[in-house]
Amino acid sequence: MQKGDHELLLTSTITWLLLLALTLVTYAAAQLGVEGKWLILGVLAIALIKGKLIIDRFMGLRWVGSFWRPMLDLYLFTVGGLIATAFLLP
Amino acid sequence: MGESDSPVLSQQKATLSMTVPDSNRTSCAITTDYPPGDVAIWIFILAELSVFALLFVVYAFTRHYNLELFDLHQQQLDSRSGLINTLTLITSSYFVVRAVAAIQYGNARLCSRWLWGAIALGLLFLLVKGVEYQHHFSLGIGLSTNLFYTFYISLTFFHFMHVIMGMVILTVVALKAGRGGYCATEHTGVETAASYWHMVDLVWLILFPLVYVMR
Amino acid sequence: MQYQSQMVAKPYFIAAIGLFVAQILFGLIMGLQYVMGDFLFPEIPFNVARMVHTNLLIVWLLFGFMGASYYLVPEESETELHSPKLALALFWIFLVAGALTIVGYLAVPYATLAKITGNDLLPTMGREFLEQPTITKIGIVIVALGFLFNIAMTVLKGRKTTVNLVLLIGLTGLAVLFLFSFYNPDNLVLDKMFWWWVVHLWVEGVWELILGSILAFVLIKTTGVDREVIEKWLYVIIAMTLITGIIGTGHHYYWIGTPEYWQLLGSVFSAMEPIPFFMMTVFAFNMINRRRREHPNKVAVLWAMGTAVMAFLGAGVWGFIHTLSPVNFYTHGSQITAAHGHMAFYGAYVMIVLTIISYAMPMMRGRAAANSNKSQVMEMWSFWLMTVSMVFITLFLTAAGILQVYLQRMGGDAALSFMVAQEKIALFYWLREGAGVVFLIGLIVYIASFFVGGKERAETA
Amino acid sequence: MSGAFTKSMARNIFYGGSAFFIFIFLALSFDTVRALPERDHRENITPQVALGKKVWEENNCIGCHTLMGEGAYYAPELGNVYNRFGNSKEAIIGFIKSRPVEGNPGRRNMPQFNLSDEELEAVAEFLKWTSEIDDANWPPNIQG
Repeated sequence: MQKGDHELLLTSTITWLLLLALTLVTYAAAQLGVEGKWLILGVLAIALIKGKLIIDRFMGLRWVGSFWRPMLDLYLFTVGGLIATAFLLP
Repeated sequence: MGESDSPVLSQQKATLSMTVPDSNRTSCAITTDYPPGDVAIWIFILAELSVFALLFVVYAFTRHYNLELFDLHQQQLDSRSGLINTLTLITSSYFVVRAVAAIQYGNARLCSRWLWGAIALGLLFLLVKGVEYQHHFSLGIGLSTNLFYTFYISLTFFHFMHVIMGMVILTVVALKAGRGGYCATEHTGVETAASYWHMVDLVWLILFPLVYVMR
Repeated sequence: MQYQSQMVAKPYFIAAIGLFVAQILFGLIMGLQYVMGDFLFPEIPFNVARMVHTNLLIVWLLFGFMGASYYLVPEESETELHSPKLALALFWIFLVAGALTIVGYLAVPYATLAKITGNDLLPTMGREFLEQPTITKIGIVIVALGFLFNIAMTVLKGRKTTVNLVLLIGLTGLAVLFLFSFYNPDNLVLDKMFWWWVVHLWVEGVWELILGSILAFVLIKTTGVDREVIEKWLYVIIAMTLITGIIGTGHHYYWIGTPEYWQLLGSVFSAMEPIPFFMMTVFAFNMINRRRREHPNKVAVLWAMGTAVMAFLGAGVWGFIHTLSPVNFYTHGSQITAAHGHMAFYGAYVMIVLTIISYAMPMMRGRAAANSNKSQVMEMWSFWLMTVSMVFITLFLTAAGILQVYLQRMGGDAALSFMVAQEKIALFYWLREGAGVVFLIGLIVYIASFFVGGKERAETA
Repeated sequence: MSGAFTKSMARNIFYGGSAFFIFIFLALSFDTVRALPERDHRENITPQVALGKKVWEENNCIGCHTLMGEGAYYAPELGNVYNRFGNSKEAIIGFIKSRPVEGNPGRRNMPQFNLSDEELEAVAEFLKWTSEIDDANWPPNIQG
């Protein structure tokens, strides 16, 4: 293992810790009984950021150009958007 | 693992026209058209993700029309086990990333060890979820109890089954890795299994806030 | 044709076409009864005509599947059929049993048929599509087992290709799932629930494997594309079929007394069912675009493309239209179902059988790889006549169905009764009957194409 | 390694995926069968209801009518006919009995099946039992 490899491992380790931290934020929000549509959407946004981290860093799609990465990004945005719509509906 | 780092690797890769050197995976800007692992698993992943997407969206809209029911029963869920399971799956996914990294340097034993670690965490997930189910079932709660539980059990059980499926795949790959079935130049199987496992994780990362937290 | 025993497929194909004609004639009778209620009453009541129409369809498609198997399995396995004699014997048993059953339907009242055939001993009759007397059902099982044995022995002894394996899995599934037709409990809900294990898991499950493997075979032969590529996609497509289709059974469990969670699961999974059909369309066109040679049998390629497109439209699109439970609540059991049924069966199963017949028949009739141009042009005419008229049948039935739902199921207290609503939409039934006549003309042209240009040779053999 | 798309992986997904979904389907079917008694009121399936179902089948009623939306679309839905006929078995029996042998000219006709009184009672009882199945409130209205 040389310099570049350590960099890669470091990236994935940081990603992992970031995911753990974001999860705890979500949980704390739940414990504090976060109310209100915008805060709830914050929780959703965190979920989508986590999803993006998984797709790019863990699944390794960050360097995949055509089709698969756009597909999964589209997936996150569509699902996230539709869920947000449902929660924002009056 | 740039080309300069692994001369043997890049030499072998250069002979395969379909593949793109792994050097792309460091921060240089060249991209590839192929995802890690076998394309067939990615078609499958896309199909599975679509099913979950439909379930999530239908959940969100059904909840909108049954707010009180959903809020009431959602509060009865044990969000601590949800938290533990999220942390478990994320860590397990991370282990799998390490396993892939290990085999890329040809360290099959390390790869297999990380995979077994991921499988053990999968088992922990099943255990925690199983205790949760046990609690529900002891109260006589089932798929037909009410609309919320129809969704809750459909979604989580379907995901639960995917965890089992993912563990089966990981086990097959871990055993093969332990036997030395993969090497630095040929480890599509490990990447294929890893991609599937990350998908299981990805689904849970949306499922957890949606079903346990958002109200 | 490389193996002599492939010839046993010929009588199967001829019988299939013969029964197809009868099926269409009875379809026209029913279509007329829709608008002239007393037509042929009481000699051939509607329920008898329908039973003949649907059962003939199933039987001739089975003849087609068996013929297809007898034709392609030896070629794929690179060995002669295990027992051509058994194949021929089963052909006659199946044909005679089928014919007797149809005669039974027409000659005596159904209740009498039930009595004669001993329905009391093991009541299985009188359920949609499974109207056959119990003894006929047993006969079907025996024929299916003999057929499977013959095919399996051939596959075991020869080369095992993906096409063969998938076909064998499909045929085994067909035979095994048919056994549920013997389960007929007093409890209507259980009866209906497991009835779908035959009907749905056939047409939206194992039959699609048969369809896929026949299509793959014809594509391998006519395009010259690498077998590895075609077989790979075959696996992906049938995987998608079963992934979506098995739990997709739930879209039949909305309103028959089964728990309401099926509305969620059935909707979600069956909404995905168009995907494998879409993949099949893309796959077929892709393979044909990547073809490495021009096969002289152009009309067989046309049928193959037609199958891919019409299966997607009929099974995929028209299925999706009414598969979501909130929609299905209104459309269930209306003419929309009939519209979907017609195009799906034609697009997926009728056309795949006609594809393999179109591909195999010229060779079995000693005409080298293809019929003469004259004959092919005529067959192409029949393709377009039948296909376009089927599109119109579907459109007219869809229009009738939308109106029916609107008049009969919406509008609260002002909703019309069934019979009144039927009278209001009679125009569309007339139009459907007209399209049906065109379909029959197409079928006649199809049969005529077998008898023209026999002396001429195909342009490029 | 990137760029692979192999037949063996496609095959594994076919076998694995199919087995997976068959298993889930069987589990759901098991749950359904367990949940049914509360919905189908099987305690009310008397020998008479069972006979009624047999009469229904042996005269191929499904060849014209739908029952809970399944069957042919030539004649009215019968899953709720008991309610449509004013919760009356007599009305059902009277209707079946009164079909003219030669039919009404120009109209869709139901055959005269010459059922015995016992069979008529049974089929009416069967249709009554059917109307009481919990079928998620289908059809949308009384017209079926």
